[in-house]
Amino acid sequence: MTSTIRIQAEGFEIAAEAAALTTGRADIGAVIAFTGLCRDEGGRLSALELEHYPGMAEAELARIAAQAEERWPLMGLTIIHRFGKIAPGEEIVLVLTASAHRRAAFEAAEFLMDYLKTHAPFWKREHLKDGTVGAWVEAKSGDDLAAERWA
Amino acid sequence: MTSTIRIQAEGFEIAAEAAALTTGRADIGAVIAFTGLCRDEGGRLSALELEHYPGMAEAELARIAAQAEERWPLMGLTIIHRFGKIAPGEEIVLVLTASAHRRAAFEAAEFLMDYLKTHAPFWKREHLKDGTVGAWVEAKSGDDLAAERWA
Amino acid sequence: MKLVYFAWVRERVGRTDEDLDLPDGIATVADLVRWLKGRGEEYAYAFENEAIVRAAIDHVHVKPDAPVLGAREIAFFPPMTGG
Amino acid sequence: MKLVYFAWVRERVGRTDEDLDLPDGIATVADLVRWLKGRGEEYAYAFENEAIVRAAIDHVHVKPDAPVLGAREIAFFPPMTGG
Repeated sequence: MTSTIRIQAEGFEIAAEAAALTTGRADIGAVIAFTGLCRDEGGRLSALELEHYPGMAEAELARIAAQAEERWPLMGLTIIHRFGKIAPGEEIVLVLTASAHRRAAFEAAEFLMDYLKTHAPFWKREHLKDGTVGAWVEAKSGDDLAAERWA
Repeated sequence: MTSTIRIQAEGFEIAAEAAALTTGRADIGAVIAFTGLCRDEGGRLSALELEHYPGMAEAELARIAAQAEERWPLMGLTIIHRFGKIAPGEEIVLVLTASAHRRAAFEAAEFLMDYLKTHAPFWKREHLKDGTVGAWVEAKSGDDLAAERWA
Repeated sequence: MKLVYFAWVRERVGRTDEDLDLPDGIATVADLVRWLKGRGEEYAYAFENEAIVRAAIDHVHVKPDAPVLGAREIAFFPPMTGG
Repeated sequence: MKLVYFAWVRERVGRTDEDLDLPDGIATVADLVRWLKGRGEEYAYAFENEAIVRAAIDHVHVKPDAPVLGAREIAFFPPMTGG
């Protein structure tokens, strides 16, 4: 299985990442690309700043990816998570899953996102349009419930 | 809502289609891109040939898209379905959904694919590696069950 | 009335479409199928398993009990396998 | 032992990391938190709601009853908000 995990400040190219999973093979029937974007929250935000725990972030994403591979017949999996300051409209995270059939690809992508939200050591803080640094984003109980669906 | 439906013989560019949904706005938090690809079924196939019902195919995709828009708070939706001869490894269908949050985007994309598989007037037939024309692909009862989940 | 056929229904009937004047007494899609099956072996073959052939009237999926009155185009085809 | 802090736990403690020699009697993460809270106001503030602060030992999430023996690096941080 092609498995790619990257934590980086730079952006990413969905098309290139998808091509890296599928090029040269003819057994993949379904590819899901999930892109998480920075919202401006009704014009309030100038940026989100993402702090992460280097070393653990890579290890935790690898653990989450291994769980997905064990659970679904995947033929490829990519997780790219950015850190640093990210402007509204820019990408924060990319999750790609490839499988012979769509159900496995959909479920694995949802699982990866639910686990990533609740288990990957990243923290967001708001930067406001008025130039001040805002609050740390609070974890949502809905995300915990979403992750518990897979337990 | 940005809604695009196309039925075409040519391929498509996922990145360009995704950019068309998201560029210039900062209220979208999640984009799902589902790509359905032609498999060679263990090396057996040289191509899949897709026949469709012109006129009805467009109308049916528009009806399915309208149902998704009614059901989920979408900010963008794209369906591109190809027809004609498609080689293993090539794309057959693209479904894009954009929303503020990931759950709506995931559910709408799954709904669209489940309905498309069972309601859109397209039919696949196999072309075999030995040069002969193979069988029409049979509908899967699993696809009907998947579509019934949303009823 | 225009009839159109797709995929293996088209192959069995041996044509993509045809214009037909329906006789009196054909009220529903099921009536139409029954009448078509009497028109020749190719139709009998195409509709041998009536339960599996799907129909659409003017681009909208319909059930066998749908009335054909006012229809411009009726299509017959196997279960869809798109996506 | 190396301790590292992230997000608002880091801000409240006032440092990103520190090397500490733990006294005897600290067996678990919960023991460590209790001891840290006695070291100064900044720790008391960071851990004022103990139930909300998460911990990891050597890059693996752990519960408060996890033993600290043999740990090289223990991290404290708020609930994650990535993705």
